[in-house]
Amino acid sequence: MSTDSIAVCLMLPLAAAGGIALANNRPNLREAVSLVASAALVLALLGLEPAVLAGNRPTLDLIEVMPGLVIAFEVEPLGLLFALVAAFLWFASAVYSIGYMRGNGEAHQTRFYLCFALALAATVAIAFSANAFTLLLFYEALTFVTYPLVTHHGDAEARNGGRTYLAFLLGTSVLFLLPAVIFTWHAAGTTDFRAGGILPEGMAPAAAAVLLAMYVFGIGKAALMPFHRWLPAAMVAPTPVSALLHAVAVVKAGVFSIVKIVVYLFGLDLLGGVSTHWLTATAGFTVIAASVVALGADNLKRRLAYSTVSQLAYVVLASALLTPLSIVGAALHIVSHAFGKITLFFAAGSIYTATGKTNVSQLDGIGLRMPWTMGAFAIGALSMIGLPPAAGFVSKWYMLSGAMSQAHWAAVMVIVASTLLNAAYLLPIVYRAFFRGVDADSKPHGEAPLPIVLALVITAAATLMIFFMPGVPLALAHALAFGACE
Amino acid sequence: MSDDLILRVVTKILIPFIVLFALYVQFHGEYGPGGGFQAGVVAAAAFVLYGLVNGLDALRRVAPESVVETMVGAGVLLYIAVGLAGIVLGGHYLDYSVLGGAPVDGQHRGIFWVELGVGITVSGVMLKVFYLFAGRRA
Amino acid sequence: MTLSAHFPVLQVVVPLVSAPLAVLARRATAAYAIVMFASWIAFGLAIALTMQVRSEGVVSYPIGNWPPPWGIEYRIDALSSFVLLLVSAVAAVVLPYCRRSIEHEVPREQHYLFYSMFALCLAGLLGIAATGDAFNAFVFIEISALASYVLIALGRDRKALVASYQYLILGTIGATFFVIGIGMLYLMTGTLNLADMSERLAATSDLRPVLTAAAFITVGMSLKLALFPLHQWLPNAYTYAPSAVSAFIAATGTKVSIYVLMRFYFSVFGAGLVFELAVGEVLLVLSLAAMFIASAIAVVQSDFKKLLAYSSVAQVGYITLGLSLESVSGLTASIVHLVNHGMTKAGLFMLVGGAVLVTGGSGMDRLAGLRRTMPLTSFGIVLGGLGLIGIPGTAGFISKWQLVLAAMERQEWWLVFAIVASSLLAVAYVWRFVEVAYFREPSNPADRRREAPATMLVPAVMVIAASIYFGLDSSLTLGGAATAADFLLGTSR
Amino acid sequence: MNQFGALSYAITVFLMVAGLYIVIARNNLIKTLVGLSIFQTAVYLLYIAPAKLPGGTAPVISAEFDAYSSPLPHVLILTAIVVGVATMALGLAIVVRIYEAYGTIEEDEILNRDREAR
Repeated sequence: MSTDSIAVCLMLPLAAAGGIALANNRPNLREAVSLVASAALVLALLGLEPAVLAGNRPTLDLIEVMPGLVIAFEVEPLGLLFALVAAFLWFASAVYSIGYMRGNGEAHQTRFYLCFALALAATVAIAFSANAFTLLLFYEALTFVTYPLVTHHGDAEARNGGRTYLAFLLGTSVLFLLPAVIFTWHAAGTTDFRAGGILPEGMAPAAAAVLLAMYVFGIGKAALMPFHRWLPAAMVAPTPVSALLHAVAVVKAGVFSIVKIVVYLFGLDLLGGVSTHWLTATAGFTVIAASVVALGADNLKRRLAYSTVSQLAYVVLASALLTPLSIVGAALHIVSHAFGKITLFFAAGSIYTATGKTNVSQLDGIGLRMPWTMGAFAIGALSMIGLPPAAGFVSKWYMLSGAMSQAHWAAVMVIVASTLLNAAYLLPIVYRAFFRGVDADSKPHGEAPLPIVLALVITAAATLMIFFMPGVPLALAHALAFGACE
Repeated sequence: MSDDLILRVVTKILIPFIVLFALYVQFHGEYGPGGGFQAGVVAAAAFVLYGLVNGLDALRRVAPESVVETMVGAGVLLYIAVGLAGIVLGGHYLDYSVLGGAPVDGQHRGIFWVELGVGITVSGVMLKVFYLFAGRRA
Repeated sequence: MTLSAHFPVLQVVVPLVSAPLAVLARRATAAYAIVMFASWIAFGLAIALTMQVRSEGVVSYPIGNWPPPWGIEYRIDALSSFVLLLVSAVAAVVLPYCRRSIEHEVPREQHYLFYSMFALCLAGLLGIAATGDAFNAFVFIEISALASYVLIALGRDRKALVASYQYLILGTIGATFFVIGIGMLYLMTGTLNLADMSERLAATSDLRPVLTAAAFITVGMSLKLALFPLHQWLPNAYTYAPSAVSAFIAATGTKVSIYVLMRFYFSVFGAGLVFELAVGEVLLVLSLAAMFIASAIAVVQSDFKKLLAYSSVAQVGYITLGLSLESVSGLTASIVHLVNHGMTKAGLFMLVGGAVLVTGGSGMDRLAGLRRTMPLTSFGIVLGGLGLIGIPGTAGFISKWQLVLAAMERQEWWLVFAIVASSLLAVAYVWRFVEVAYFREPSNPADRRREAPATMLVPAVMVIAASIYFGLDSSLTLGGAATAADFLLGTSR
Repeated sequence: MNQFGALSYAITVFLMVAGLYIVIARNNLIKTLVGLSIFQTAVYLLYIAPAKLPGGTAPVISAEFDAYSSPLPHVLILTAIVVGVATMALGLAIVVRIYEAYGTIEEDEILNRDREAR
C-alpha cells in the first residue's frame, strides 16, 4: 500500500512532464496539467504523513544497479517534510508561473514547464532516497534538468550563468561527493541511510572528519562558501525558476542532503567524537559574509541570492552543532526559509513583471502601487529575520536553543549577529517601498497579474500559518531528530 | 604496347612454360616444396608478362577484371568450403581426415582443394593489384 | 558432434565467408544483405558462446582436429566471450546504419567492397578474441588492421588517405613489435599455444628474453590501442573515416587490442612477472597523462569528430589505468569500461554521422544550432556525452565507480582525485557541444527540422539507450567483467 | 650459441633498427614504406634463422637423416610474408592515391597543403 504511494509520489511529476510534453501547443491544458499534478502530489504526500509519524518507513526498491547498490526509496520524516515543502511550493509556483511567463512573454514555455516537472521528480526522489547512491543519482539528475531552466533565455549571459552553475555544482559533486559516496561504500559496505549511522565504529576521527568535509563541500547545492558562486549566477533564470529552484528545490536538496548524511550516515554519536569546529566555523563565516555581501547588492534578485547563501549556512551550522534540538531547527529552517524566500522571490518577479524594475534603488514608493506584493514581501522579510509572527522565528528559536544547550556561544553570536544583518538588508526595502515618495518620472503601473498575486498571497499566508500552527513540520522534525538519536 | 618482335616471340614461347610451371608448383605442393601461394604468384606472372608486352586491353580480353575479381572471392570460398565440409562430414573445421574413406585419402583430398583455393585467390589478387596500379594514369 | 560444438570456429568463419560472398555478389544491396545477415548470426553465436562459457567453463576447439598444443586452438573463456559479444553486437547494430550512411560517402560502385572489407575487419576482430594461438592472433590482428586501413581510406576528405597511411605505418610497426615478442616467446618455449606457453614459461628460469618479449608485446599493443603518447594515428583516422567506420572501429578496434594485452599479461606471462617489470607504474603514468592531456586537447578541437577521437584516447587511459592497478577490482573496472565506453562511443559516432550527413560536416560551425534542426540527434549526443563524463545513470558511471573503488582499495587517494578530476575535463569538452548545439543559431537559419534517415537514427538511438540501460542495470556488463577479471587473475600465477 | 646464431641475431637487430630508423627519419612516403619493409624482413629472419639446425634437412621423413630443421617457422613466416605483401600493396596503393590528391609524396609538403587549404 505505502509502497504504491511512494511510486505515486515519484510518478506524478514524471507523468506531469509527459502530459506537458503532449499538451505542447495548448497552453491552458499544459498549465492545468502542472496545477493538477502538483496539487495531487501534495495530497499524496499528506496521505503518507500519518504512517510515517506512526513510525512506519515505507520502502520501494527499484533497480539493483551494481551488486548491493540499489536505487531504493524510503520515506522518513525529514524526506517527507522536504518533499511536502517542495510539492506545496510547486503548486504555488505553478500558479505564479502562469502569470509570470505569460506576463513577460517568455519563449519555450513547454520546455520550461517540462523541466520544472522533471526537477520536481528529481527533488522528490532525493527526498525519498534510501541510500547515498540513490541520493547521488538524483542529485546529479537535478543539476542537469535544472540547467535548461537556468539558461532559459539562451543568450550569452544565460550561457555564462549556466557555465558557472554547472562548473560549481558538477565540479563539487564529481570531485568530492562521488568519492565520498564511494568511500562510504568502501568503508561500510553499504550506503543505506540508517538511524544512528552506518560508518564503522572504529573509524579514525580524522578520516571521518575528512569524509564529512567531502560530503559538506561536495554538496555544492548547499552553497557553503567558497562554493556559493553558482547561486547568484543562476539568477539569470526567469524568476519562477529562481524562486522554486534556487530558494527551494535545488538549494534545499543541498542542505537536506547534508542533514540527512549527518544524521543517517554518520550518526550524531559518531560525529560527537569528531572535530567539527571547522564546519561550524565555515558555516558561521558563510552566514555572516553572505549577509554582508547581500547588504551591498543593489540588484534585488542578487540580494536575495546572497541572503539564500546565508540562510542555507544556518542549516549547515545547526546540523554541525549535533544536538537534537539544533537538528529540529535545521529541519524546520528548511521549511520556514523555503516559504519565506519563495515569497520574496515571487515579489521580486512580480515587481519585474509589473514594472520591469530589478534594482532595490528603483523601488521607492512602490508599496503604494503594489500593496499586495510588498505586503507579502514584508512578511517574507520578517520570516528571514526571524521575527514573529513568521515561520523563521520558530526555526531560529530551535537553532538558538540548540546552540545554547551546547553552550556554543560562538554559534549563538553568529545567529544573533546575522539576524541584525538580515534586518539591515531587508527592512530598508520595505521602508523604501512604503515610506518613500514615488519618482515623478516613472510610468504609472498597478499590481502584477492575478496569478502572481494569488501565488504571493498563498506563500505569505503559509509563512504565517507555520508560525501559528507548526504542527506537521514540527512533528516530522521531532520524529527525525529524536528518532535518530534513540 | 610493344612492337618489338623479339619480345613478342619470346613471351609467346615463355608463357606456356610459366603456366605449366605454375601448375606443377600448384599440384606438386603436397609432395615437395610448392603450394598455392607460390603457384598463384607464378601463374599471375605469366599474365602480367602478357599484359606488359601486349598492353592492358589485350590482357583484359584474356583475363577480364570481373573474372579476376571473382577469382579472389572464389578461392577463399573454396578454402572455407573445405573447412566447412569437415564440419558437415562430422569432423572439426578444416579436419581433412574425414573427407575421404581413409584418413590419408581425406588428407590428400583436403590439402588439394585448399591449396587450389589459395592458388586461385593469390593469382587473382596479384592480377587485381596489377590492374589497379597499371590502370591508373600517372 | 552437435553443431553447438563448432560455435567457436563458426563465430569467425561466418563473417569471414561473407567477405568473399560480398565480392562475388557485386551488387551493393546483395552484399549488404549478406554481410548484415552474417553479422547478425555472429552476434547470435556470441550470445550462445557466452551462455556456453557460463554453464560449462572454458570452451576449446581444435582446428582441423589437431589437438592443442600442436594445432591451432580456439579458446573461449569469460573474457573472450565478453569481447566477442561487444564486437559482434557493435557490428550488428552498425551494419544497418551503414547503408544510408555510406551512400553519401563512398562511390556506389565500391559499396560491395566496403561491405566485404567490413566483414573482413569484423572477422579479424572476432578471430583475435577467439583464438588461443599466438601467431594466429597476429594474423587476425593484421587482417582486421588491413581491412580497417582500407575502410578509413574510403573517407570523403583527402585527409582520410593520409590518416589511413599514418595508421598503416604505425599499425604495422605495432603488429611487427607484437610478432617479434611472439617470436621470442616461441624461441623460448617452442610453442605458440597460449595456454601451453604459459605453462612452459612457468618452468623457465631464464627470464630475460621473456621480459624482453613482454616489453615488445606491450609496446606493440600500446601502439594499436593508442596508449598515450602512441596515439598519433588515432585522431585523424577516426575523424576522416566514413561515419559508420568511425563508429565501428572506435568501439571495437582499440578495445580488442586491449584484450590482447590483457590476455598476454594475465594468461601468458602472469601478473606477477609483468608487474615485476614495472609495467604497472609505466601504464599508470601514461594512463594519467592520457586522461588529462588528451582530454585537454579534446577541449580545444574545432571538429566534433576529432574531439570525440581525442576523448577516445583519454578514455583508453581509464581502461589502461584499471589494468595498471593489478587487482581484481582494477581489472574489472578495465573490462567493464571496455564495453561501456565502446558502446557509448559507437552511439556518439553514429549520431554525429547522421549530423554530418544532414549538415555536411562535423566542424563545430556546422553543428551550430543542431537542437533546432536535429533535436533528437543532439539530445542523443548529450546523453552519450553524459556517459563519457560518467554521470550517475549512464554506463560510464559504472566504470568510474569501479575504477575509483579499485584506487581506494590500494589506498591511493591522490589517484581517486585524479580520476574524478579528469572527468571534469570531460564535462568541458562535452559542454562545448552543448553550447554550440543549444546556444548558437544555425548557420543557415532557413534550415528546416530534418533528422537523419531512420535506418541511421534508430540504431544510433538504440546504442545510446543501451548505454543508459547498462548504467542502471549493470548485472550483465559488470557481472561479466567481474567474472572475467576473477578468471584472469585466478588462473594466472 | 654458435657463431651462426650470433651472426643471424646481429643481422636481425641491424635490419630491425635500420628499418625503424628509416620509417622515423624519412619524409618521403615511399621511403617510409621501404623502411617498413626492411623492418618486417628482420622479423622473418628472427623466426627463420633459429629454425635451421646445423646438419638438419628439410622435414621429409627418411631413414637417411636423423636431424630435421623445424618447418613451423617457415610456415609462419610464409604467412607473415603474405601479410607483409598485403600491407605493402595497400600502402603503395594509398600513396598513389595521396599523390593523385596532393601532387606530392613528401609528408611535410602534404601537411603544408592541408594547412593552406584551410
